Amino acid sequence: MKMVTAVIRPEMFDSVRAALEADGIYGMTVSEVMGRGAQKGIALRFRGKVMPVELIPKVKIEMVVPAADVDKVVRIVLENCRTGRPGDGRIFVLPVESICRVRTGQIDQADP
Amino acid sequence: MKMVTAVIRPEMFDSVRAALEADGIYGMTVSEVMGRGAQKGIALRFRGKVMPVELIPKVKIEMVVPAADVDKVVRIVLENCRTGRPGDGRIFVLPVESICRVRTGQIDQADP
Amino acid sequence: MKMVTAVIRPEMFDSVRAALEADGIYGMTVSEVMGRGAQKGIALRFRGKVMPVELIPKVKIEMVVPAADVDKVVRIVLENCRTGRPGDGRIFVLPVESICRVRTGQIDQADP
Amino acid sequence: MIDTGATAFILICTAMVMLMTPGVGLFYGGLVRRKNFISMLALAFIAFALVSIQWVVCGYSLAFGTDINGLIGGLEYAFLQGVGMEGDGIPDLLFMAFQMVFAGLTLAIVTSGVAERIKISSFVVFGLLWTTLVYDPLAHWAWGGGWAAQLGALDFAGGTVVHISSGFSALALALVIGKRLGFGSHGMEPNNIPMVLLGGALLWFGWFGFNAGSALTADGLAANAFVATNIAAAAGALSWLCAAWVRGRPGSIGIISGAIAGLVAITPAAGFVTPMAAIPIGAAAGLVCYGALFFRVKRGLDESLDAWAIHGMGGIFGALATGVFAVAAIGGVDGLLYGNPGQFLIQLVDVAVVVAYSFGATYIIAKVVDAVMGLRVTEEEEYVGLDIAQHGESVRV
Amino acid sequence: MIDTGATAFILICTAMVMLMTPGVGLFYGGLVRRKNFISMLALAFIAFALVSIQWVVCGYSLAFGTDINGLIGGLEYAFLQGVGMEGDGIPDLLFMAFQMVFAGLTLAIVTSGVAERIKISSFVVFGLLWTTLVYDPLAHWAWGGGWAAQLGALDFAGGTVVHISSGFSALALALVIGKRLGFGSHGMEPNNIPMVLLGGALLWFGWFGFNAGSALTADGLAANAFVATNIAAAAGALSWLCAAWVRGRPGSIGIISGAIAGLVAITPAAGFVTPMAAIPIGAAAGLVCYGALFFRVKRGLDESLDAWAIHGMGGIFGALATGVFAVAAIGGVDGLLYGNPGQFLIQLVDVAVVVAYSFGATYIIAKVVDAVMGLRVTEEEEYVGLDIAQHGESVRV
Amino acid sequence: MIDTGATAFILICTAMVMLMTPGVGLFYGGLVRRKNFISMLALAFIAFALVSIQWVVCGYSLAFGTDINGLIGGLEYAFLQGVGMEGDGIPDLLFMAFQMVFAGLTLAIVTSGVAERIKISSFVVFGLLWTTLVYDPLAHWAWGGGWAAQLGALDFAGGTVVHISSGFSALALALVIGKRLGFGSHGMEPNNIPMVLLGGALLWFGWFGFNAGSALTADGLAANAFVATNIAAAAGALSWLCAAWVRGRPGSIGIISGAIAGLVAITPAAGFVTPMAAIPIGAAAGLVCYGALFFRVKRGLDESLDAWAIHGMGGIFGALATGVFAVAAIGGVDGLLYGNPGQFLIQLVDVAVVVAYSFGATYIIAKVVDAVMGLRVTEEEEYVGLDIAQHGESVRV
Ligand SMILES: Nc1ncnc2c1ncn2[C@@H]1O[C@H](COP(=O)(O)OP(=O)(O)O)[C@@H](O)[C@H]1O
Ligand SMILES: Nc1ncnc2c1ncn2[C@@H]1O[C@H](COP(=O)(O)OP(=O)(O)O)[C@@H](O)[C@H]1O
Ligand SMILES: Nc1ncnc2c1ncn2[C@@H]1O[C@H](COP(=O)(O)OP(=O)(O)O)[C@@H](O)[C@H]1O
Repeated sequence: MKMVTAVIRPEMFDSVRAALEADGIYGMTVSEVMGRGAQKGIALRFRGKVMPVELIPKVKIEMVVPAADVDKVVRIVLENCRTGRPGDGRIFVLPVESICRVRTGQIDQADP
Repeated sequence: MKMVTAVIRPEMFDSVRAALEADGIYGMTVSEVMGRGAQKGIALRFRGKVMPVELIPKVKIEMVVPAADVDKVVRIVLENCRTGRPGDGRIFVLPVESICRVRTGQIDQADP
Repeated sequence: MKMVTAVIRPEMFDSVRAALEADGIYGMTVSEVMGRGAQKGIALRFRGKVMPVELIPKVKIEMVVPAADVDKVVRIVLENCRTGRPGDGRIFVLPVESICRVRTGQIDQADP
Repeated sequence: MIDTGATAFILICTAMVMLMTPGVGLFYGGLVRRKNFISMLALAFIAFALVSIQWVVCGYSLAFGTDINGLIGGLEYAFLQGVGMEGDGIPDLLFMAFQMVFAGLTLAIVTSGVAERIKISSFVVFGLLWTTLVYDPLAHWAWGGGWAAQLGALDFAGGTVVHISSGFSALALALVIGKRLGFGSHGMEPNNIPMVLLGGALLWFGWFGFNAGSALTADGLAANAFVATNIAAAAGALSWLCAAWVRGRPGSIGIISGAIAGLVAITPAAGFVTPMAAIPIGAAAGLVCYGALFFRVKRGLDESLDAWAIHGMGGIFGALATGVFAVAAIGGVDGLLYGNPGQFLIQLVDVAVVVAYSFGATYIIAKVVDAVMGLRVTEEEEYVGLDIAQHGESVRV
Repeated sequence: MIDTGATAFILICTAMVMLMTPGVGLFYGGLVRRKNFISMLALAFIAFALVSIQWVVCGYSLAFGTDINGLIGGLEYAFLQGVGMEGDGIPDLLFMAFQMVFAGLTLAIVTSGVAERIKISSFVVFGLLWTTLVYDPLAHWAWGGGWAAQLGALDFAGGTVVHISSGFSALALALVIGKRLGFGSHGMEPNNIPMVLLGGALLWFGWFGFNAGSALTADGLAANAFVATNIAAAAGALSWLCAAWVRGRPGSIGIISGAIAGLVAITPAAGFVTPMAAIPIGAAAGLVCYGALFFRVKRGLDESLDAWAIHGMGGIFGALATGVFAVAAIGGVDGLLYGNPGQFLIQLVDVAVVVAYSFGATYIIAKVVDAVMGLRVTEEEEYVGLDIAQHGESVRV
Repeated sequence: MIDTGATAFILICTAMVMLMTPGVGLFYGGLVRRKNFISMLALAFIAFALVSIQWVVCGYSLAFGTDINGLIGGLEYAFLQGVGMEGDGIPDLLFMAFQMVFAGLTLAIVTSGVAERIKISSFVVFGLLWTTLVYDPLAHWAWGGGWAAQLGALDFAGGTVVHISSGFSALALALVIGKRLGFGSHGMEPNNIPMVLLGGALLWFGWFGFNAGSALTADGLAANAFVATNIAAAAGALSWLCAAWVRGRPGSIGIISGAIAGLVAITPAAGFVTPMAAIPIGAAAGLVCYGALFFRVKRGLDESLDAWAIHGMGGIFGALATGVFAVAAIGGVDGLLYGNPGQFLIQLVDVAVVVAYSFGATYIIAKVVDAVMGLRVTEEEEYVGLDIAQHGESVRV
């Protein structure tokens, strides 16, 4: 299992949620975060001065999926969240050792 | 060391917190999140129509514990958070490479 | 790549942010969390009674950085967030398998 | 003859009392779990809207129509027939409106008893029945020439009609609908304390209109009621603060709860007692309600927004205190302290009947509605929260 | 002669209407995305401050100065010359102030059309032009002795001047400035529904000052307007609630939107119709505006805070309903229902002209400002949100 | 003889001023860090409750009792003896209440100086001492027949009594209690700007009651004060906005701070100057306070909610401006601009004495309380935040 963590623009969330669902990815945990990118935020021109904006609201989606699905999830996020402008976000993939469904207590070990 | 991440019902938080403490697990970082489960949220019947609710408030608890304690933590969460109804949540276990206590600067490498 | 997760006092955030930037670490995802430490929160004396405070507001910073930079990041956080009093926080380092920049779609595999 | 000063005053007081309804919504909304914040606010608005229509259709007439056996008013004012722009001091329409906002507010307080678990549809039905069968008769008894008025019971601004009735009705409702899932074991912390305090501030503000406006003109009596109101609120806030301090940390919810306890207790008394009497009344009310709250918690009753403890018990205390502290120089009637124990007895009878009637009638209405259409949402809906389940909305994290 | 009762009433009503402006800010601020919450509140404050100054400099005189060809007032009251502490019933200065808060509020409603994408600097310029070239003439026509008043058009408290004008101007602005980036594809959920409801509560509260205060004294007519106002709000809330219920879950935003629809519709009518007429007027307004909202959504128009649907269409409906339900016993004029179809025609003409003028003139002003300095922020700023981009501030997660 | 219009007006004004106290709480609560939001609101409520009781026990008498050497009033009205329902225009009790809400508000403003670091218990003791030893004498000097009144100093609604006193007292307190831990190095951003703006809106609203109500009747003078108040607020908001714009982005906190600066400055003047004079007064006040704020920041003073910069310096400016712009046609006294430089000198003396007394006396009281019981929480409590440490409550993330 892997945890795919996508940090994206808040307004893209609805479409990516729908797209993931259409492709069978349901489980996700979502939180609102603030982000600073490699570009140190977006530079705004204001009355002639360029002012970097430090922290910008983002949405973080965490999805634990089988290793085999990682590419699909990444692709869907890319398709739905890319504007080509700074601030589009990042996707991180982290290893997960085991996952347990609280309702049943059933534990999935990591993929072999 | 492992990071045990539990996403649970908000109302269960108090009892799981107390139970963890009773068993010597103190450190935790808690955040409020929204979640969508494998069931695409809970289906509500409303005026005859079934309406899936997409995102439901959850509490996320992150606990970094020695590998040996993972089973205990998972067990305690299971015991305190299970209602048997959809929405009970998930527990993820992720590997942690090192941990540092800011107050002392002391660094624990991962378990051998 | 590694994910360095620092859970720190909210008031330290500005200085650590500036210090990281000064050392070339820009990318970060920040969220507000509640934390309980190994000391079960800070014990407050109140009208003679000692009352443990369970959950205290913290800021969580997640930074995905090349493995080579981990020590630098940890050092900067330590330098800026340490007061020596309980509640200074923790730094966790987790392995990251891959990272993708949504804007370009470019994927960095984990460090070799 | 219309007096412009009196009319100006009561017009504004009516608006201020209207603002108390969203104030109650914010107050309760902040106290519940976040997943039910919108629900509590929406219930307040729904209560107010329903009663606004019910009142002009029949409620006003039931309360203030010609007395029938001391029990209820006739229907001659139904649909506002004969309620016009003329009047004695203030226009009749305005008196009607001033009474309307009281009725709306009272139903909003009652939502306390079903917080986080009521179906909207059932609340609509229950609310219409309750306001017609409980509130309207009580208003008639006290202010419309009913038996309590004939007996000489004192209720300046609604200690029995508004507070005892809403408090005990909330309790009855809570018993019928049952405890929230996980009550006692799950954490159920207030989700937004600043909104509780803001809601409380709007209540305090509106209460000036509520009590001083009950003089129905802008004169010395209104000023007396105004001052007594503020003093009681302050004394209640401070006494609850102190009580909570002794037991631990003095929370801000306690401060505002104490203020509301004081405001409730002074409500029946404000036009009958001196301003200085508001200090003991308010301070004692803070302690009485603080005690009632602990009693409720100990008994494991899930009337957790404490309409019973604060409005119900505060209302009883206030109604009795009116019978103790009333002085003829202010409102024309003396109480126990000024040598008229009879007044205290009258207050006691009034309180007893109102407690019994509002608890009993509400219990029956609630049981009937529950049997017919079910008061409560499903377990799933309750877990998800009424914001999503009933309104399809949510307060974002 | 100054009447202290009337003066007291209008002083307080003026303050209450002032409070509606931040009420609008909260209402809209809660409806937009979080990154623009502060921006909506700030626009409301800026609108109010700008108009406060414009009004005493020239706006009041343009609206209420000696009539010039039925179109506009003269400049004799510029800089408040001759507007003093004396007056007829209430001081002239107070009448000026009461009108000022209306003007400020109206501009705040107009911000609906440019939500989440306007440059502050352009809003300042646009706002000054709009209030001078659109609001002031409209106020003159209806209340300053202009052609509409001469024709006998009825507008008690601003159905045309405030609501049709702000609604259609918001629509024109929205068309000129264009849709928000990602409109239709990105999620744009309200960020803070409790603040929407609180803002709505402040509007409901202030509206009593708005409508009842338009009687300009504290008498039976003010009481009539007050009661009609509350009834229409309640009826609108309930009719929208029911409509939304039939289609799915009844959201709280719908409840408050329905209340506002009812309030808008009763605004021109409150001093001309009976309180009971407010039930059909309010209830129908809820349905009309609910329908208008769906029409707007279907047409893909990004006037997403719905000033057009609620204020614009609600205003049209209310102005026409005034021509239907007016009755001489209340305001001296009969409407269609009481055998005076001519009044309905007059209302129709008034509505048509005001719709055309406010839409057309606003469209032109917006185009000009856009051409000269650009109405809209850059794409980057829009993505980041106006709170950060325009104000350098943000609402923390 | 009681005038119902005047009484109606002052009753409502009193309620409006009461609402300013939670308004201050919200304003300050939004400005501090989240961990102290509840604390700031609670301090406002505690301040108001304490003063409500202190005022009826002795405060009112100290301020308005028979003058003793121009310094303080006698105790004949202690416990409201002789303060009854009769009066001249308005009931004596009402005058007392109107003055009470001023006193409560003033102490709430003073909490600015100890934000995020005061012990509740010490605040209770300090507050009682401060209101008795600082506020009550100042009120006596200006309005109770003390030396300033005898000298002819003008203070319509509390420029010296309320604003200079609270601003300079907050500064003295801030100096005694010391900077917050980490001040200057740690981030200390406002936690909830919409609540700052809502609090500011309630202040603006309540200020109409504050200033216009100070006419003590509903007449032309009240209208003059009302209009001047609104104009000054608008001018202050716009001038601060412009100043901030020149230096960078115009924040919303600046807009509302400018409005409050304008409101503070017009407070002593509202009943003595023409409405048009409120434009220069308000606009200049915005700039003066903006400058004072930067001065404060540069000096590294941790009086970070800026009661000193806005209330203190705005109050000084306003008191002097009153001496400049006063005109006999409005309030019976001419100022510098109308050929009466003496009035300006009187204002100068008044300001100087009030600044010195309020700063000095507060400094001493604070030092004494600090020595006896410690003003400040422990470092641990400060890190955790007063919400948890003092109240056991918290605003959830
Ligand atoms: N190294 C990183 N570690 C953690 N989060 C990051 C990192 N880099 C970027 N992010 C997150 O991704 C978001 C978008 O990054 P940004 O650089 O602005 O966009 P883009 O990559 O499209 O230019 C940031 O706001 C931040 O939340
Ligand atoms: N694959 C997943 N990745 C991340 N979070 C998940 C995943 N599946 C479930 N969750 C989290 O767990 C919560 C509960 O899931 P749900 O399926 O509703 O409950 P249950 O497993 O009891 O049926 C979700 O709301 C979501 O926050
Ligand atoms: N084992 C843990 N797992 C996750 N988070 C932790 C853990 N221990 C501590 N934390 C986080 O670090 C914060 C500071 O911990 P604390 O023990 O109070 O400080 P210190 O280590 O300086 O004594 C906590 O509030 C919590 O958010």
